[in-house]
Order: sequence, then structure tokens, then C-alpha cells
Amino acid sequence: MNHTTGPVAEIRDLRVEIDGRAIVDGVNLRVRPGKVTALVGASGSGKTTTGLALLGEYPPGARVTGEVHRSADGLVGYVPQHPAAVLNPARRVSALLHDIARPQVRGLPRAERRTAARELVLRSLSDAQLADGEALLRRYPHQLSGGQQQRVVLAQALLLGARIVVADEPTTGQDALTKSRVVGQLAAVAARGIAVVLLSHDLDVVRALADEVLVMRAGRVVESGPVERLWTAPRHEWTRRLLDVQRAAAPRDGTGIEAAQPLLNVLNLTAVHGRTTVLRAPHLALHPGECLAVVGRSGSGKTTLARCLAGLHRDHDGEILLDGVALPRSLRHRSRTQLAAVQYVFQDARASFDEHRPVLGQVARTAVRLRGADDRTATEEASATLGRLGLSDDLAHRLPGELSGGELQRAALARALLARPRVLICDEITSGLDTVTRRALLDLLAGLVGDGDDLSLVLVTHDLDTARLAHRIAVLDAGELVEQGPTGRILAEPQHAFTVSLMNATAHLEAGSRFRART
Amino acid sequence: MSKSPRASGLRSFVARRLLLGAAQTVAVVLLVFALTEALPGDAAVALAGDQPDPARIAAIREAMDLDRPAYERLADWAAGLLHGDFGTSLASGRPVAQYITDGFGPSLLLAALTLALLVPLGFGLGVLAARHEGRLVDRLVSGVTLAVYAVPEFALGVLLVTVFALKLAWLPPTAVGYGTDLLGHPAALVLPVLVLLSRPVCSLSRLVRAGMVDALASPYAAHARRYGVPGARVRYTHALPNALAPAAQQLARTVDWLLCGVIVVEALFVIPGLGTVLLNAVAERDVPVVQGLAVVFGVLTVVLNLGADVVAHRLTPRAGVAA
Amino acid sequence: GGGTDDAAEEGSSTPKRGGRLRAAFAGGGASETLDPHLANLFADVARAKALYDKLADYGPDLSAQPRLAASWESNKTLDRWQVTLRKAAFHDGKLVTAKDVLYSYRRIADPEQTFRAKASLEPIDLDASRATGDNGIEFVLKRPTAEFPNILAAFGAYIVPENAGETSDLDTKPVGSGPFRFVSFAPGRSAVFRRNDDYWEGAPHLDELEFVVANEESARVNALLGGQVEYAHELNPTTARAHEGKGQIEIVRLRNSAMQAFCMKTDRAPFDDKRVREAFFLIADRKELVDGALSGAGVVGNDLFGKGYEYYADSLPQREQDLDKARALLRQAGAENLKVTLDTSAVAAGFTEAASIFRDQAAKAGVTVDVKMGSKDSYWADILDSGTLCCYRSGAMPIEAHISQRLLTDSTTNATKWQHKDFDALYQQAQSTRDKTERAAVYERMQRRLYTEGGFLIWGFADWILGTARTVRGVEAKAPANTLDWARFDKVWLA
Amino acid sequence: MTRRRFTLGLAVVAVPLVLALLGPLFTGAPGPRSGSFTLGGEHWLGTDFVGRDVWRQVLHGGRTVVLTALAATALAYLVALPVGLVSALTHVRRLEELLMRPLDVLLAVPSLLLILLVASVFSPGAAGIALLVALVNVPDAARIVRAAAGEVAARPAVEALRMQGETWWRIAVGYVGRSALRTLAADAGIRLTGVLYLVSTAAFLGVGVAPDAADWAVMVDRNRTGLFVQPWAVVVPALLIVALTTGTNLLFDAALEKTPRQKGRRP
Ligand SMILES: Nc1ncnc2c1ncn2[C@@H]1O[C@H](COP(=O)(O)OP(=O)(O)OP(=O)(O)O)[C@@H](O)[C@H]1O
Ligand SMILES: Nc1ncnc2c1ncn2[C@@H]1O[C@H](COP(=O)(O)OP(=O)(O)OP(=O)(O)O)[C@@H](O)[C@H]1O
Ligand SMILES: [Mg+2]
Ligand SMILES: [Mg+2]
Repeated sequence: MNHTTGPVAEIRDLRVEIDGRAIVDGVNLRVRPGKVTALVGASGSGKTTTGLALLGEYPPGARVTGEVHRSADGLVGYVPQHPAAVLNPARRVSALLHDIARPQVRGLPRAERRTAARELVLRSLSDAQLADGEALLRRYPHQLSGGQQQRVVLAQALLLGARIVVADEPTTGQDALTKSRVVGQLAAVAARGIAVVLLSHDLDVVRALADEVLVMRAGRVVESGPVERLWTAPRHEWTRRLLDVQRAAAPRDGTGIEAAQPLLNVLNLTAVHGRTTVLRAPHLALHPGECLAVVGRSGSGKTTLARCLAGLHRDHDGEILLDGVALPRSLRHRSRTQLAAVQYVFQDARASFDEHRPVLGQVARTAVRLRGADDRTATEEASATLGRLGLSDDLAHRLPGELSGGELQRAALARALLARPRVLICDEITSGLDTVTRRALLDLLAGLVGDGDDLSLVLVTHDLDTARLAHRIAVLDAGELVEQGPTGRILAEPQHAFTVSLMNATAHLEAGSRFRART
Repeated sequence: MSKSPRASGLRSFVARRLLLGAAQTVAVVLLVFALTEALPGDAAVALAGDQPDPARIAAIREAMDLDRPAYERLADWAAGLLHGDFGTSLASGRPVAQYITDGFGPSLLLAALTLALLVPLGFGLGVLAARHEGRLVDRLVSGVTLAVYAVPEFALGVLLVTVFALKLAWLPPTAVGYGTDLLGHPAALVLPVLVLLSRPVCSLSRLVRAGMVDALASPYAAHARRYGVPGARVRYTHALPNALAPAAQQLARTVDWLLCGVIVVEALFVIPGLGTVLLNAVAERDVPVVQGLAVVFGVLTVVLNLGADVVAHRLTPRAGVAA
Repeated sequence: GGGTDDAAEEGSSTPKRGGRLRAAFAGGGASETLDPHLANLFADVARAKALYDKLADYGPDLSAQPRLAASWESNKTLDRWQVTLRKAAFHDGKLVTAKDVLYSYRRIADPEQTFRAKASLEPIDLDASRATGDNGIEFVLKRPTAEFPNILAAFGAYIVPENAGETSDLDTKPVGSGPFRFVSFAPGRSAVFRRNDDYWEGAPHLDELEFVVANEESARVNALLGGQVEYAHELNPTTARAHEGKGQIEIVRLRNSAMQAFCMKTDRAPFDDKRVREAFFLIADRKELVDGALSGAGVVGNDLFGKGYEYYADSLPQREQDLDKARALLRQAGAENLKVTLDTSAVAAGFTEAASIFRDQAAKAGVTVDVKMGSKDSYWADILDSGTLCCYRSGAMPIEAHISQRLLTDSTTNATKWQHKDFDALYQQAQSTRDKTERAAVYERMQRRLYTEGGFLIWGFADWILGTARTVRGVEAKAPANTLDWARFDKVWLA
Repeated sequence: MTRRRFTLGLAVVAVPLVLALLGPLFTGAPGPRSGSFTLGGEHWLGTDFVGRDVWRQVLHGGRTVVLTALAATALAYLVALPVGLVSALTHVRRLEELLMRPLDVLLAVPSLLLILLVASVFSPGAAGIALLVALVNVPDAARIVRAAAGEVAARPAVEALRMQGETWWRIAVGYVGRSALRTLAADAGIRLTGVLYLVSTAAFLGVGVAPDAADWAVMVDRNRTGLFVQPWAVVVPALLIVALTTGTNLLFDAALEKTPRQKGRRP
């Protein structure tokens, strides 16, 4: 390591206070060129706030003390936790990228600018692991899958050519294959001498990428140091817990469940966007008390499948039967019982909340509307459920904009749970959670499934670790349902070539191999 | 591949709306016809004026064919329309098409000029106010445009004429005697266009401001700024499109209003436009002329509304994909 | 106003030849025509007057003055009239002949057509009338008509060349005998005429005359102030007040131009009781009406038409407001707490104002007047037969014409429903009386009757207000609207 | 800052409002008329076109303006809001067309003409005029609501609300309407002014309010001829209207202004 290079940015004794409550307190951070500095820690511990401080941005109404220095003048690349929000809904992907490419080709003769800019844009797309860039360029952000949106934002950051890139959960929405490539790309970025600040829950990614790690908890940095040291000899109790829970829960045993009548039966499902077919699922069944994981690469149609089940994607053919009765295609035509029976937790939690009303009220409405509870009971129940998910009352009374990414995800889950659903579809609900919280949450879900009140779970996930919780796994590739079977078998002896590659990639990342080219 | 469905969706959307538009135009004509027919008095009474000798009115009625049932006259007129014949005026016996073409020129000119200024001004002021939301500039822009909006056109017109035409003698006070050749006297157009601008500028800029305040505060605008996209570009190409849909509707209405009935301005400045023709025709109960104009306005409205809807459709690509 | 007299004085200095005068009138929009027999609006009449002549026209007191007719002579029984034409030529050089006159009158009277002057020509038996040589015509009348010259001066009775309107288009190639020749015409916008050097009364002073149409009063004023026109017809009293004597423009007030009245239908309750009618006469505070509704631009009326005109009965005492007497009369008639509806409309200046002022005046006498706004396009037809009380207005016309059109049993526009055989008989008597003073006495009797129990509550006579540029001379200030010297541009010149 | 703005709007709007609501209480019997458009004498704002005291007319003329204009605007929105929101929220194209296209027919007839025609045919009273004026404003307002709500209605938040079985009203008004509030408020504020003059123009054309009514907008219109002889009869009511509409709009602005974004003090 080259220690002679001075930091390009530095935070000294940063304290961000809102309503007298410190959400970041006494944080020190040095960002060096060519190095990857990672912030890990519990959900809501202040990572995003610290990251934004590097950009000179603070939550509205915050009182800030301490110092933030950026020696590198110019721009800072930023990949936010919720990429959808920063993608202008009225502009095509190409416009969004060209805006950034344009200043960089300003030096060229006028005639060459267009092609040069286009080249840059296409390169950035492929750097961000978006194949088929040409086609994507013509789309609007809402026509992309969650992971694709995230990579478009990453492409923007790469295109910017900044000396610092702050990446907030850049891999949450990505499957293992893509994730490993994104990690590789970030490593390459660092190798170019750019300082990368990585905010992530994904310890595999952190381990693979980071030079320096800061562990945060409740706004404070509890421990920091080189990645190797931290992993081998964590000093703080919290760090140890965070790293510990890595491996857990063996594959579930799904025997016996298959025998029962399927709760949800999907027959000959094909879903289209416009004229493109993005999903083909000839047969898929979910039994009472069963947990089904849906895995697949980003953009493979997982969300589309989930939305079909939830009645949010009308453009589909085929049948979805609940208890043998066909569910109306659109949730507008579903009865309250049907609505309550199938609940969906959105991939983008932030976008699924009404930004003008406190979270608690919004969560409680489910019980009022779908179960006929009165306001008071509903609120109490909501607050209890949120509490079980680790969200205090104080948090629950805030507006969605004032919650961290992981906190919102849990609130969204609580909102669905309050319907006492029979089928709960969770779209990447653990992506924004630290290992500790994730574990707790998954345990809670597992408990609900096991409780025998016939809750069945559909877990849409990239995280094989999470998928391990399921009884069965279904694998999607480019819209095709390529394989499904008991978790144990799929994990141990995948049959389809695609599944095999997915497993390998995961193993690769987990092995913690360093992507970074060492200087 | 992914473009074609959208594009063809748009095409079929436009085609369907144009078809619907034909039906709408028919409805407009029927509505206007029914209302004009239901008005007290008819062309004969109007022509008789303050000499309402009943025998004479009856004679005029007969001479104008008004003694035939209304539906027959409508049917005849409609049959003529299919051949592109708008019919002839009851009051003068001249072809209605001539009325329309004569009135259209000045109206179109005024509308075009006003629009050419309105769009940059309305959007510019709206954006400016939104940019400085809550600050002096915003208050100034909002206050002034609102105050101007609350002043009726004739009052503003009288004021401008008094100051610029009569006191300072910079501009001619009216377009009297210029006939349809308004382009030959550009100075005569300044005041009418200013008066015409006064109200739409306010309504447009208020709507733009409202949309822009939200759009400028959005994360995507912040992101663009963060990435060094120049301020003007953020405002006009990032935020504005998201604020535009209601403003486009307003703009379509304004064009409509400009072409159809800026009666006050036409009267005040003696510009023989469509509004004047329309009012006269109604006063004279000249049903064929009123119907002819109804066709023109109907078609115009359909096209403009369609335009506004297409703009909205393009600017909010996500709309309509909800479950 | 003071300006008027100055203008009149300067008017007597030597005229200057040349120049172009632009005159702004309220017009009829794209439906306007140059056919003089279709003339309906003031703008039509002014244009017709520039291009054509009538056999006679009205003087300032609304008595007929010879024009194309050099003289007229009646037989003893007043039912045959010999008219001699003066030597005058049309713009194409042909002389005006008896044939042209008969053609014009027959065109107007054509039963297939609906020309406005048709009713005025009704007393003439055109089939029996004939030419007595090139410039003599013998008119045969259906009944004795002492005021026959009034017919020759009737609104719209212009003389066009024989076959005009059939072989040639009156809009694009009008040929008249008037002081100006046709140059161009755009309906609803402008008409340009040029001096007729061969005009029988002497060529006009102006080289060119342009009529422009501006319907909005403020537009006419602004155009005048801004030097875009030199003559603006029909201005508001308030405008006149604002500019009178300020030196920018000249204001000309044509006195006694428009009679302002309320019309009571004498054939139905409550106005079928003459005590109620008289009570209403006494309710009106005429001064307040003139000041309020006419902005003071006019004089009070005395419930008689034609103040200042020939035969006007000015010996009758001026009626004043007398609320006590009005109340007493109403009580006698058993019409206490009377409620009436007053029809009005924005059809003429001052109507709505007059209505609301009268409403307040009536309230003081315990009468509730409910003002009802009607459509202005069909107002005149609406009030003819329906309603009981309405606002009314009339332009200048001879008193005889007023009576024959509005106050006889078979009058076509009898808005007060004044139908009395004895009154009709008096009219016939007047028409058969050759001697003018005798005739005047009969008219006076008729007017006395109307004064005490008629249906017209004539509260005022409005001035007709014109504005001219300071350079304009020769505008006659003593000609009520519609008379010969009103809108007469051949006598006007630019200083 | 927002507070100050609020106070400013309140102050501006208070003058016309207080005059409108309390004015009629402070006028005695009408005095005698004077000539039209006179200045001075016992009339400290002069007289109007029929010689009435302008100040008295001003005191009397606010209520009708404020009430009819507010009623007509409110009424227009009462219809336009559901129509616009339904068509933004529905996915049944035909329903949307069914709601919006007939309204386009009304749009194609210039509003003044429509009022003139309908009013002369049916001769409605003051309430009828408010209704009519509201009616001509509906299509326009509905289109703006539809346009403003279009994008919001497609947001995931709406899907989430549907998923909760939320009532249509809560979704439409509580969320979609709320998110488009700023635009709708701007439109409503502007519309209020337009409505005001539409009512007065209708009065001038002989429908609705009496043409000589003590009504600020009617006063402005009817006294215009005397603008140069006796300006107060136009200027005072016009200023009151300006104050009313400007104040209302400023209040809207202040109410909707974002909570002050005191950017955290940069270290
Ligand atoms: N605008 C705000 N107002 C009040 N509290 C806020 C605001 N923004 C964030 N917070 C709180 O500050 C804390 C830190 O938030 P931050 O977003 O930095 O967390 P994080 O570490 O990124 O969490 P996650 O991993 O869940 O994204 C959270 O408890 C959050 O609720
Ligand atoms: N509105 C749309 N129009 C066109 N294509 C779309 C649209 N929405 C999604 N797609 C495409 O459909 C495919 C499936 O999308 P989907 O959101 O189901 O993917 P996913 O498996 O959930 O991906 P991720 O893991 O990244 O969230 C993607 O290729 C995406 O680009
Ligand atoms: Mg975060
Ligand atoms: Mg997805």
C-alpha cells in the first residue's frame, strides 16, 4: 500500500443532529485515492448520512458540526441506496447518461462530440455490467428492473470520472454473477486511483473490495481498521456479532408439505411488457406453510412474476389460482379477502410509501382496511409489529423520508404482515439490512411460516444465503423458469447450467477472493 | 424492439382520438346549432332590428328559408359540408367560407405572435419563480403576474393605449383601417399582443412554477446537479418536463382561447378576427356562419387537446402503466 | 359645449380643397353591404349618403328638403303629386331620370324583398304612378297624404340607376349620383370613396373619404386621439366630457337626436288605466334620468316625441316629478303596492341605466319595479307585443312618421298599443289638410292627447355625439342624426 | 420567512374580505343620486355611471363577488376533481374517454359564447349563473387535474395503497390529489380570478347579476367609460379584486411552501 498519498477527502468529528437527536456522532473518515473505504454497520446506524456528508449534503433541518474536507475539487460520484429516485421518470436512459458524458467531450471538435459521447455512454454501460446497452438506452427508467436501475446509476457514477465515488449499497439488487462483476468493476475503478467509499451490508462484497473498514453503530464508529485485521481479529463486540452471523441455518426440509393441496397454483403464466415477453412460467405451485425462493439474475423476471401474483401486472396470460379459485388479474378486482390473502412487499420500499404521511399510520391502514380493525387496535398492532422488526415508536411516527433504507424495508414488511396474509411475497426485502437485522428478520419470517397459520412465503432474492431459508427454490433465467425443486437439491446438485453458474459465482464471492489489483 | 410497441401505441392512440374527435366535432356543431336555434329571435328578427314590423319579419323569414324546419336546414347544411361547402350567410348571402378565411388570418397572426412570446415568457417566469421559491424574486414574479391577471383585459388595454399610443405616441392606438394586412403594420400589433399575453402568462407561469417547485426539489434534480449538469439544463431538460403536463393543457386552452375569442382585444384594437365574426354572427342569428365557426373551433379544439394529451403522454411515460 | 360653436364659426371660413378624411363608425361586421336599400345601421346610411341621393331629405327640424327632386306639387285632394327632378348625373355620366326613380321605388317596394323603406313607400300606388317625361314623375297615392315629401325623404329611399342590382353588383360596382364615387369596399372593415367632381350640388372638398369600422367606442376615440381617423361617430357622453374643450379633439353634439322613453302598454293592466299612466308620468324625475342615464348629454322630455321638430307642441307645460300626486292617482286606481316588470336590454346606450334609475324613483312612490334584462338581439321584436313596460328609444323622424308608424290602430310597430279610432281619424284629418297652420293645430290636438294619457313616457332627448380632429371643418352641429346634414361629408374640409 | 409571507398574504386578502363581508353593515339608506361620474362633493370616491355613490357601491359590492366566484370555483373543482382523478386512476380506457371526451365538446365552444347562449336560452338566476360559470370551467379544470394526477397515479405508492385495499377516495384525494396539490392550488387560484370576470361579463351581457348591481367586477366593467373622468369607480373595485385574488394566491403559496430547508451548516 502506498501510504504517501494524502487523503482526497476527510471527515473530522462529524456530528449530524436532527431535533436534538444525533444520527451521526463523532465520525472520522479519511478517503484515500485508489483505496476502497467501506462503512458497515447496523441498518439505521448512519452510513448513508455519513456518505452524503462527503458530498456536502445533509438531511433537511439538520444541525451539523465537525469538518468535512474535500481536497479533490470537482464532482463526487454517488450511487444512492434507492436508485429509482434519482432516475428522472421523464427521460430516457440515453438522455440521463448523455447529460453526464457531454461535458467530457467538450474539448473535441464539434463533429466528433456525438460519437465520442455515445462511445463513452456505451462503455459506461458495459462497465456497469449492463449488457444490451443499445436497447436499454431507449428505455425509460420505469421500464427497467430494480437491478438494472441500480446499474444505470452506477454507470452514471462511472461515467462521471470523479475522483471520489460514494457507492451506497451498489450491489443490493444484483444477483451473484452480476454482483461479482460489479465488484470487479469497482475494484478496477479504485485501481485507476479513484477513491471509493463503499456503504454496504454485504460483507462478502466488503471483504472482497475494501482496504479499510469502519464499523458503525447508532451513529458512532465503533471500530475501524484494515479489512484483513477486522475479519481475522475483530476487537469490538458488535463487529464480532456482525461478522459472526454470516453462516447460519441449514437448508430446510420441505418434505411433507408437497403432499397438501397447493395454496397458490400458477399455470401457463406468460407476462409481457409492451410486446416483449419477459416471463414464462408453465407451472409453479406454492403449498400452505411453504417457503419458496425465487432466484435468478437481475432482469430475469422475478419482480414481474411477483407482481403478477400480487395483481400488479395486468399484462399476463395464464391462470393464478388461490385455493383452486382463479385470482382476478388486477388487484382492482380482487376482494378484500383475496387482497389480504396475497400481499406483496415492494422491491423499492421508499417509492411504495406515501411521502406525506407518517409511517405508522400507513402501516396501520392495512389492518383497518383488510381486516376491519378499528383505528386504535390497528395502530397498536402496527406499532407492535414494527417493534418486533426493530423499529421503535419514535421512528414509526416519522415521515418515510426520514427513515433509512433498511428501516423503510422493514416498515414495508410490517405493512404487509398486518394483513395476516396467506401468501406473502417479499421482493428483495433483506437487501438493505445488515447481517444481524437480516438474520433476525428471516428468523421472524421463518417463525411465521412454521407457526402453522398456513402463511406461505415467496422470497424473491439474489441472496442464496437468504434462499437457503426456503423449502423450495425456483430459478428464473431470462424470463424462463428453468429449474425448481427442494432447496437442498438445488443448492447441492443444480441441474440446469444456469443454476450451476449462479452457485459458482456465489461461492466465488464468499470465498472472499480479492478483486483488487494490489498496488 | 422496445421502442416499437410504445410508438405504435401512440399511433393507435392518436388515430382513435382523431376518430373520436370527428364525433366530438359533430357534437359541438349540434350543441351550437341547438343553442343558437333556441335563442330568442332568429335572423329575421335580428335583421328587422328596431323596425320589428311583423309582416316584414315574416317576409324576411320566408326569404331566408327560415320557415323550413330546423332539422331540414341542418341536414342541408351538413350535406353541403360533406362537399366542403360551408353554406351561405343568412345576413349577407356571401359564402361562410369567406367569413372564416377572412377572420382566420388576423386571429392566426395574433395567436402565433402571442404564442411565440408566451411560451418562453410563461415558462421562463415560472421557472424563475420556482428557482427562487419563497424569495424576493418569486414574490415579485408571482405578485406582478397575479396583479396583472386580476386586471381585466379592457382595463389593461385602455391603460396601455393611453400611455404608449396617446401620451407617448410610440405606437398606433388601434389597427383601424389596416384591414387584414396587419403584418404590414407591425407596430399596430404590439399593444394587442401585450394585452393578449397579460393573462395567459400568469396562468401558465403559475402552473409551471407549481410543477417546478416539486420537480426541482426531487432527488433526480438533485442528482443531476450533483453531477455537474449545468443549472439551466437541470431546470429546462430535467425538471421542466416533469412539470409540463398541466402546463401543456393550459397552453392548449390558451391557443384555443386566442383563436376563438379574444373578443375584447379584437374590439379594442379593431382587429377583424374570428371572435368578432362569431359574436356578430350570433347577434345576427346567422346560423350557417355560427355553425361554420363551430366546425372550425371543434376541429381546432380536438387537435389542440390531442396535442396536449400527446405531450402529457410523452412527458409522463410511466402514466397509464399502473396496475 | 363651447367647442361646437367654435367649430361652427370656423365652418364659415373658406373651405380648402383636398385631403383624405377617415371616418370611424360602428358597423355591422362581415355582413355589411353597400346596397343602399338595405341600409340599416348608421354606417350603412353614411356610406349610402356619400354614394347616392334621395329625392328629398330631412332638414334640422325634420321637415323635408328637396334634393334630387327640384320641386313637388300636389293636387287639391293631396293624393297626386307631381315631382320634378333636377339635372343630376350618375357616376357613369348618365342623367338621373324618372325611370331610375320609378325603378328604385319599385325595387324597394318589391313584395319578394324586405327592404326597410318598403313600409314608408306604402302610401304610393306605384303601378299607377308614371313618368311624365325624363325628369317628371307623377306619384299617385292610395290616400291623401299632406306629408308626401316625408316619404321621398324616407330612411333608405335612395335612387339607384335603372336595373342596378340586377345587371350590376351593388357591392362591387355601385353607381350612384352622390358626392363620392366608389373605390373599394371590404365588408366590416372599410370603404374608400373618391370625390365626384360632377356632383350636382358642387364637388366635395375632400379628395377621398374612407369609412372604417370600429365597433368599440373606446377604439373610435383612441383612433381619433391617435390621429388614425379624423371623424368618429357615436361617442359616449363621458368621453365627450373628458375631451370637450381640452383642445385635442373637437366634440360635436347633435341635439335632439334620440328620443328616450319608457313604453307603457295601454291595452293591458295596469296601464289600461290612464290614472296609472299619469302616475308614472309623475314618478319620473327626468333630470335625474338625463343626468344618470345620459350622463347629462341631453335635455329632458315632456312625454312628446320630436322636441324642436316641425309641429312639436311646445306650448304644453313641462312635466315635473310629483310623487304625492302620483301616489294619490295610484290609490284612486286601486293600484297601491303596484308591481310591474320593466323590460330592458343592453341594446341601446343608457337603457339599463335608465331602468335602474327609474326603479329607484318608482320605489319612492311605492311602486315596485322589477327590471328584467332581455336579449339585445331580439329586444325590439320582444317588446312589441309582450310585457307591460319597457325601455324605448327612437332616432329622429318627422312627428308625422312617428305617429303613423307607432300610434295608429294599424301601425306596424305600435309598442304602446295605442289604438283609438278617434285618434286615427285625427291623423287622417291632418293628412288631408292642405293648410299648414291648420294641420299644425290638428297635430297639436293629437299631441295634447298623448301628453295627458299616452303610453310613451318620454323623459329625454339624447345628444348624438361626434368627435373630429381639430383640422376638420364644416361639420354641421345642428343636424340630428339621420337628417340631411348629419354625416354629410361633401361639405366637410380639412384645414 | 414563511410566516412573514403568510402574514403578507393575509393582510392583502383581509382588506377585500373584510369589506366584502362587513361592508353592507355599514351603509345607510342610499343618498340622492348625482350626475354620473362626478368627483368630490359629498361623495368622497365620486359617483358611478348612474350617479350613485361609489363608496357605498364598494361597500355593497363585495359579497356577491366573493360568494359567487368562490362558489363557482368550488363547484367547478367539485366536479373536475373526481372526473380528473377517476380518469387518471382508471385503467379502463373507455371509462376515461367516456368521462373526458364529452367535456372536450364543451371546451370547443368558447366559454363566453356558451354562457351567452345558455343564459339567453334558459335565463338563470344568480345561482344558475354560478352553476353555469362552474360548468364552463369544469372541462378545463378536469383536464388539468387529469394531467397533474397522471404521473402520480402510476407511482408504486398507489399500487401499495391498492394492495392495502384502501378506499378510492383515500387513494385519489389523500394521495394523488395531495401530491398534485401545488399544481391544483395554482390552477384554482388562477381560476378564481377568471371566474370573477366571467360572472361580471355575464352580467354585462344581461344574465345573472343585474347589470347595475353593486358588484366589484360589474362596477369595473360598467364604469370603464368614465375611467378618465372619474377613475375611482374603476380603480377602487379593481384594486380590491386584485388584492383578493393576489392575496388568495399568495396565501396558497405560503401554505404550500416547503418547510424551510435550512441546509445544515456546512462544517
Ligand atoms: N431526514 C431525517 N430526519 C430524521 N431522521 C433521519 C433522517 N434521515 C435519516 N434519519 C435517521 O438517521 C439514522 C441514520 O440513517 P442512515 O440513512 O444514515 O442509515 P443507514 O446506516 O444508511 O441505514 P440503512 O442501512 O438502513 O440504509 C436512521 O435511524 C434514520 O432513521
Ligand atoms: N415497463 C417495462 N417495459 C419494458 N420492459 C420492462 C419493463 N419493466 C421491466 N422490464 C424488463 O423486464 C425484464 C424483467 O424485469 P423484472 O423487474 O421482473 O426483473 P427482476 O428479475 O426483478 O430483476 P432485478 O433483480 O434486477 O430486480 C427486465 O429485462 C426489464 O428490463
Ligand atoms: Mg442507508
Ligand atoms: Mg426485481
